[in-house]
Amino acid sequence: MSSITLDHHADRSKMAVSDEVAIEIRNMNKWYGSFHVLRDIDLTVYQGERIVIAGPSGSGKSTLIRCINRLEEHQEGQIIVDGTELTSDLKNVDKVRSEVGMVFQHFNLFPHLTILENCTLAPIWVRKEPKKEAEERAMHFLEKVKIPEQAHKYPGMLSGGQQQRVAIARSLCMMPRIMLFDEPTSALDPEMIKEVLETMVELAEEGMTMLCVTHEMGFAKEVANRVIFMDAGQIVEQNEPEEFFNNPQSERTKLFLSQIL
Amino acid sequence: MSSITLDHHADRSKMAVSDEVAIEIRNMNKWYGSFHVLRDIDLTVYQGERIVIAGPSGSGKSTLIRCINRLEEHQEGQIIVDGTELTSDLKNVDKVRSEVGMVFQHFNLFPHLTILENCTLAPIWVRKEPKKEAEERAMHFLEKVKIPEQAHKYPGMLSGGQQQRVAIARSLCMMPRIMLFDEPTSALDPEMIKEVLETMVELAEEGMTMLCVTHEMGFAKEVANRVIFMDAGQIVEQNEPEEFFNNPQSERTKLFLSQIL
Amino acid sequence: MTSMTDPHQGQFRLSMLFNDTRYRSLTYQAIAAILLALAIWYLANNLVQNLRTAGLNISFDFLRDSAGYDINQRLIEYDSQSTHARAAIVGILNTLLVSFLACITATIFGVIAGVLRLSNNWLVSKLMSVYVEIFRNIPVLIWIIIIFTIMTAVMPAPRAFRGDTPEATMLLDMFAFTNRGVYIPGPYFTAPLFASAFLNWVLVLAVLAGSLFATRRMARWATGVQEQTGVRPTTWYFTLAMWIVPVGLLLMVMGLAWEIPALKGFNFKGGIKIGGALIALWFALSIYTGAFIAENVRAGIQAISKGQTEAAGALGLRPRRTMNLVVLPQALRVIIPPLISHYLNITKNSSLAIAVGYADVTATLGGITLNQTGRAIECVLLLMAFYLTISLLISVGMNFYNKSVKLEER
Amino acid sequence: QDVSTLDQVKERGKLNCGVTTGLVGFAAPDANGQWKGFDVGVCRAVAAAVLGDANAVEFVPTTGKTRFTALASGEIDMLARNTTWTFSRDVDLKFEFVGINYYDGQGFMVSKDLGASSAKELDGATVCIQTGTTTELNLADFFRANDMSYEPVPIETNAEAQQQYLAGACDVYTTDASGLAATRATFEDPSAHILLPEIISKEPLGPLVRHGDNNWGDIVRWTLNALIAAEELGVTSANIGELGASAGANPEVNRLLGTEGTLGEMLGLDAEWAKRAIMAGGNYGELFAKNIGEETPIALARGLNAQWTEGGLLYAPPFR
Amino acid sequence: MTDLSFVRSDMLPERAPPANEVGMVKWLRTNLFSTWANSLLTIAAFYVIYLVLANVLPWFSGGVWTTSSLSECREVLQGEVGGCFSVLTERWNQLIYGFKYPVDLYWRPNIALLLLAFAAAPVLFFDLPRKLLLFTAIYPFVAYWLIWGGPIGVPVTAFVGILGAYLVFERFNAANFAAAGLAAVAVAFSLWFIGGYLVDMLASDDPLLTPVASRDLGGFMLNLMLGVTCVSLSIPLGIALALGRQSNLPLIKGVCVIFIEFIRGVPLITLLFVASVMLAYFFPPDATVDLFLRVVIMITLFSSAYIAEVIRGGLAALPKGQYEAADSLGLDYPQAMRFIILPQALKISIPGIVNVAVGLFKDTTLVSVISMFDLVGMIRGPILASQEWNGVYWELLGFAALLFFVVCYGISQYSQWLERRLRTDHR
Ligand SMILES: Nc1ncnc2c1ncn2[C@@H]1O[C@H](COP(=O)(O)OP(=O)(O)OP(=O)(O)O)[C@@H](O)[C@H]1O
Ligand SMILES: Nc1ncnc2c1ncn2[C@@H]1O[C@H](COP(=O)(O)OP(=O)(O)OP(=O)(O)O)[C@@H](O)[C@H]1O
Ligand SMILES: [Mg+2]
Ligand SMILES: [Mg+2]
Repeated sequence: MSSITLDHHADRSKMAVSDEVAIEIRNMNKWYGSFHVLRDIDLTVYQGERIVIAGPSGSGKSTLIRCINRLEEHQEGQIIVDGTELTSDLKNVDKVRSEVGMVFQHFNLFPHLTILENCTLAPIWVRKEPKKEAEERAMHFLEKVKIPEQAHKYPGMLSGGQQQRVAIARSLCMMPRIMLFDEPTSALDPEMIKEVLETMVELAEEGMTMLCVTHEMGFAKEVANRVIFMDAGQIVEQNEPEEFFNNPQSERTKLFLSQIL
Repeated sequence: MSSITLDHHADRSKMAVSDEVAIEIRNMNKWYGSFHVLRDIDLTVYQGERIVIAGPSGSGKSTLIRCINRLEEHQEGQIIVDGTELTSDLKNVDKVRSEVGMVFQHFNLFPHLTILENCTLAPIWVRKEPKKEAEERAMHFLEKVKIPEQAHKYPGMLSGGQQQRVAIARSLCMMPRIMLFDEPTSALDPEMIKEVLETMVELAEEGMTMLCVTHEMGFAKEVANRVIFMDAGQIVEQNEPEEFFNNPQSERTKLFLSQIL
Repeated sequence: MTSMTDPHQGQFRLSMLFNDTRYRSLTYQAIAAILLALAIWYLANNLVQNLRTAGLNISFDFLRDSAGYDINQRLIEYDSQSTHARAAIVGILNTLLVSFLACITATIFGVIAGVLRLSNNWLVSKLMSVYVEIFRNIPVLIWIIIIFTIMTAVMPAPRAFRGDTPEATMLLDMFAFTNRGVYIPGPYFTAPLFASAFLNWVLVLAVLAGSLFATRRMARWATGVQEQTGVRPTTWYFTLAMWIVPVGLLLMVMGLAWEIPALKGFNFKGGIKIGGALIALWFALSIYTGAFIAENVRAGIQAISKGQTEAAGALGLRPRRTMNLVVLPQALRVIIPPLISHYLNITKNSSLAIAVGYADVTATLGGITLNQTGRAIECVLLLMAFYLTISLLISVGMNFYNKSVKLEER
Repeated sequence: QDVSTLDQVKERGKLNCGVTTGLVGFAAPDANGQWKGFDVGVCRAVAAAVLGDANAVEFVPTTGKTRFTALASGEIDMLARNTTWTFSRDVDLKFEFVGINYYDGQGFMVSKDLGASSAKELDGATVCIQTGTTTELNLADFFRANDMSYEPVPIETNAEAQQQYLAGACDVYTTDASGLAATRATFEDPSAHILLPEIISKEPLGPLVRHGDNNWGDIVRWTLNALIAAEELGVTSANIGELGASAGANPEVNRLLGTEGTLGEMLGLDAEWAKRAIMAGGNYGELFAKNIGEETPIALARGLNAQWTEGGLLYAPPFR
Repeated sequence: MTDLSFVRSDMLPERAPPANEVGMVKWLRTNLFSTWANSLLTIAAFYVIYLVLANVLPWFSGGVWTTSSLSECREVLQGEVGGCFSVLTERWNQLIYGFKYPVDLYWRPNIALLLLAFAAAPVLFFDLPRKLLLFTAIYPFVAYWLIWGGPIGVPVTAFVGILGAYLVFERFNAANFAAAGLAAVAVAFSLWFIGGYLVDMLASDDPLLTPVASRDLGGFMLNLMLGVTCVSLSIPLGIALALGRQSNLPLIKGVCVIFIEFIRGVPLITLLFVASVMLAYFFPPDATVDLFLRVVIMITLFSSAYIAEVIRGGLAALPKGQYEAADSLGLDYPQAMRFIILPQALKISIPGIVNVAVGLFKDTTLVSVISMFDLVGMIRGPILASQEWNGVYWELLGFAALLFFVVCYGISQYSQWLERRLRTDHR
């Protein structure tokens, strides 16, 4: 696995972690049919934390973060996001989703809308913002991800890295308090990976709560304040990055790290 | 252009080149409509030679090797393969094709036949071999390309690298004296490129006459005993690999090498 | 599985009907069910009311009554005293007959045109495109009418064959082409082995089936030899003999003779008559659907990438072998599913028989029976049930085929 | 029936009258799209009686297949199409035939050069039938009874049947004799075709309505009877103005024309209903002469359709 | 072994190919006479073309255009070969408009047809400014008024009802989709109800445009109207059915599947029978629905099932990520469908829909079987049976074929163009 060095070094001291709980997962279990994909997950994420989730393929990383904004339903246990419990009550689901932004591996931009429209669609229709306001904020975030000049192009005309940055901006426009990233860079070429990671580092510096599934260990070392290692649907080990990388406890983690680094 | 290092190093001393002529091309010209795609090609290939053909895109490399087994017709000059001249006489074409194997960029396996059937189809129907014998030989070559266990699967179930190795085995089953490769690795992922190139190196060690269009300069350096550089439909330069890479003569070659290495 | 997810389990609120995923789907379905039931109730109620005011009822008893009308084209025994049900069956058989014939010829037309459209002969391929475009873009009803009208208007009437200097003559003194249909010699036996003509024909078919079996065996033997020695023995003359000799002998023993149609009274008598309506419908459906099938065949063959042919060529396979061993097996997977839906279309389009007076099921059950009995609802329901059954059967068969040829992918 | 047909018609201001899709002389649109014909005359008479306007008719062309549904479902108020009065139609299909406006019978037309002079000579012939009437059944019965065989060619419309017949695709064309005459009249050379003398069935044709609304049935029935009676009584569209102005010598004429008695009121109409019906297109005889009589190309003789006083079957019940 | 090294000092210039490799000769050789079998085919093809032309050309050039009956035509021709095209000129109006549409009102359908081009353009060519869709939206009402005439209040009321429903829906959609939908329906019906009153009250005895009954429609105009109306009505229905078929609510899915499979399993003509002989029983006793409307209902149901299948294909072609992205942004189902899924799915489906439309347009000729006088019905019925033109087959049927060919071929060329364009479109 290649490890990219970022030009823009994260200043970890800037990133404060509060005591407030952002996400609380208790004893959560999930099955696909009869396949037990997540087992007894217990996880507390504090406001401002930046968590990297790693683990072999199929270990349930994606499923875990997809449960957090209810793209998947869990069957047992509780997930409480910002004080709202995720149940089958749609009101709660809507509330949680407006607090949580998500960035996908394949960007999933809407190809028939311009970049700007991509970014303003949800604010206008979900948050009921006036169009003008929504557009202004969208431009603000597009500047933040450094592509304001592309605002009127269509996604198909952008490179992968640019598209992923748009996807990040699109999520930010909903002003989420928590951002979920599911392998945001794994579909990108190396140079583009860098662009996107840098954007994420900036976000981290602003204190955004982040959960990120990634194989970019460089990013994990530099930005995360906790690394969670999953295997076979369970959290096997979690620790601060230094400890995690230099001194892994479990056998599985060791094996995994030996392969990936 | 990435350059792959092969684990299995070719032992060039093993590969003998005889004085016997395998392919002789004299003053060959070819047009597509009124576009002059091959110009005055003169080329003599000896038994056991391993020739790499390089050159910018559109320079006529593919066309040249496709002329050799008459997938394309030339309009002027002569092509003599193993003593048989390629004319519009179908007998001769058949003869030449049974002497010459070809491996394509996109493998072109037959998706409706198993790997084994892919390999035995031509021996049974063209060489009229008993099925059993054909199958035995097919298994032999499949072992050689290290996928005997896939024999009863369908091509769609194999990875790209495996498919290309099947394609090589399929050609070998016709016991050709000459093998043509048209960018055999350019549709593959890096790890798979390695697999395929190693198979080709083994072939080279056994003294197979090979013409290979490729951009893998590592392969050229290690295996070829001649590199031919084409541009605008003509052979611009040919030389031994050392000389070719270290000391290119023509301006165009220099330019090309500077871009590619 | 015990659910710990939902602490509010006990407190059911009305808003949960719309906001809770568990109840919402039930709510929506309940609403849909109510709306559906209302709609059905409304229609049914109207129907009942209308029938009551008209003093009618729904009953299929009329099927047992005698039909009272004659049908000129019939595959089973039928006369005007037979029941309406039997008339419907005669119609169904006629539908199946014309559909079956049209499927075969449409396939032939389609395959020829599709292959020729890919021919490297510029003129021929253009000509085939013209055929395809012309037939695809004009309604099939117009084709049926054109062909039928032209046939009746241009072909001679039987009376044209009469007289000392007739305006029309029979072809080879055996075939008569009239505007009422084509009359061809009909075979019969002078020394039949069974009294019933039907059994004799069954015997002939049995012998043919035997030949089929024998040739199959021989093909398998040839394959075996090829697998052993690599060389396939030449068998075509054996095959030919196996097809011709036994059946020829049988026919000779039974004294096969031909009844030549001859003009007697108003019409030709003797031999076999293929009615004009049948021919027109058959031909129109074939040539119309053939244009669609041609497109399929072309697309199917083109879907096989050039790389496949080249690879086969590079292996030394001759073009004909390449076609048989590489291109066709793959192309068929692409061609057959749409082909089957074209067959279904033929069956459905054969209902236009009514425009040319061919007695298919739409014309008997949905036409004369409906007129005579006034049982519109019952007749139309039966008619739809028939077509639905056919199309369900065909789509079941198609799913079966699709499953069996699905390419294994990674 | 909740609302009576009469009220519906009045409210709508138009009479929906089912006719054929086109049979010259009986009901067919002319070059200007105006419906003309004998059956059409009945529709107009009813419209005139009920609505006071002979043109307040919406003609709904129906085929053999659609006519009964159209009537049963209320799409049309009455059907004035060459529809044979049969037991099952009356009883089983629940319609009410209100009278007979044309006594017909199924006949055969052949081309002269066929040389046939009797239907009994038609053994083995190919017969074009216009489907959707009782024709097929009569034909089957006739050939069966005479132990002859034939090839039926069933065809939906008169137009196409005629075309097939002319092209020689069938030897014989059979339908009601009136229809045959009407069809023959449109031929380029009518004299090359003859109608065979046999009439193989009774085909009493008449207007019909749905069961259940007897008042409406009465209106249509007595409008038809008024037309017939008018001819018998010598009331024509020419002299009706004069006769209807005031009560005259003949009390039945007076009752008919509303100058005496309250017949109109009993029907739920006004006194002059019959007068208007007769004025719409003339009495029965006038309608006949104008549309299908001997002066017209169709050239039908009165025959059975003459008044009973002249040896025919037309016999209107008394108006009293 | 010789020395292998070789360096080209001067580059070769491009040369012209040998003479037999270019130009006419080469073209003929490769395209017409490459093998002897090919040469045979070529000759056969030429013969076929010759036969067709030899028969058609004199017939066409010798055609007569001005007589008023077939017998006159024959007199003019005097045994020469030639078509009797005068039937087309003499019966032109009937062929195009049917035999009952008032002659002095022909300008109305003509204008409607012309406007149709403008209304359809923004739908068919999505490069055109979206504003033009406004005209498309009012077109149906204008066209209705032009063709049927009658009080202008009727189409205006219909339009106002729908406009009101739309506005209400837009207003409340953001709050609650279902409620907005219900409110919209309620508004539409109340507006129609009030409008109906007003129209009845205000209707003058002679409205601006003379009313024409729908059974007076006929000829090719009828085919066009049925085609356009049914296709445009069946698209929304088709979308609903396609969404229903994708739904995870078993009841709704089941109903949609049964409906679609049922409709696709029976021939259109039996559905037309339903319209002509059966449907009347399903309407309330005192409501008579005219045949045109019943036929429109049945054909619409018919084509909506086919369109649903096309749209289902479009929906299936969308990556799952699009649904997930919409979900994760908090868009609810109607919003996701309206803004994300349908715009993309429909765009992919347009070529398929156009193909269904062509098929449907061809199928409108089937109405002649239930005695409506469309183009084919006119030819089979009144014209061929008339005394003057009994026997003019080729000309009439050829004309019908030509009309349909021109329209259908045009549309299918459009759909192919569109397919090519969508394929190269940025995605
Ligand atoms: N919709 C589904 N139905 C059934 N099984 C599923 C489904 N989605 C995922 N799975 C299974 O659940 C397991 C966990 O999947 P998940 O995508 O969460 O893994 P992951 O850790 O994200 O892996 P990767 O690194 O490959 O993305 C896998 O074994 C996968 O096959
Ligand atoms: N069938 C054809 N008809 C016309 N021109 C062709 C055809 N095939 C190839 N050409 C042209 O001939 C030239 C040589 O093509 P060729 O495929 O041999 O190039 P190449 O050296 O193999 O390039 P690449 O590295 O891209 O494969 C190119 O300019 C190409 O556009
Ligand atoms: Mg994952
Ligand atoms: Mg190439």
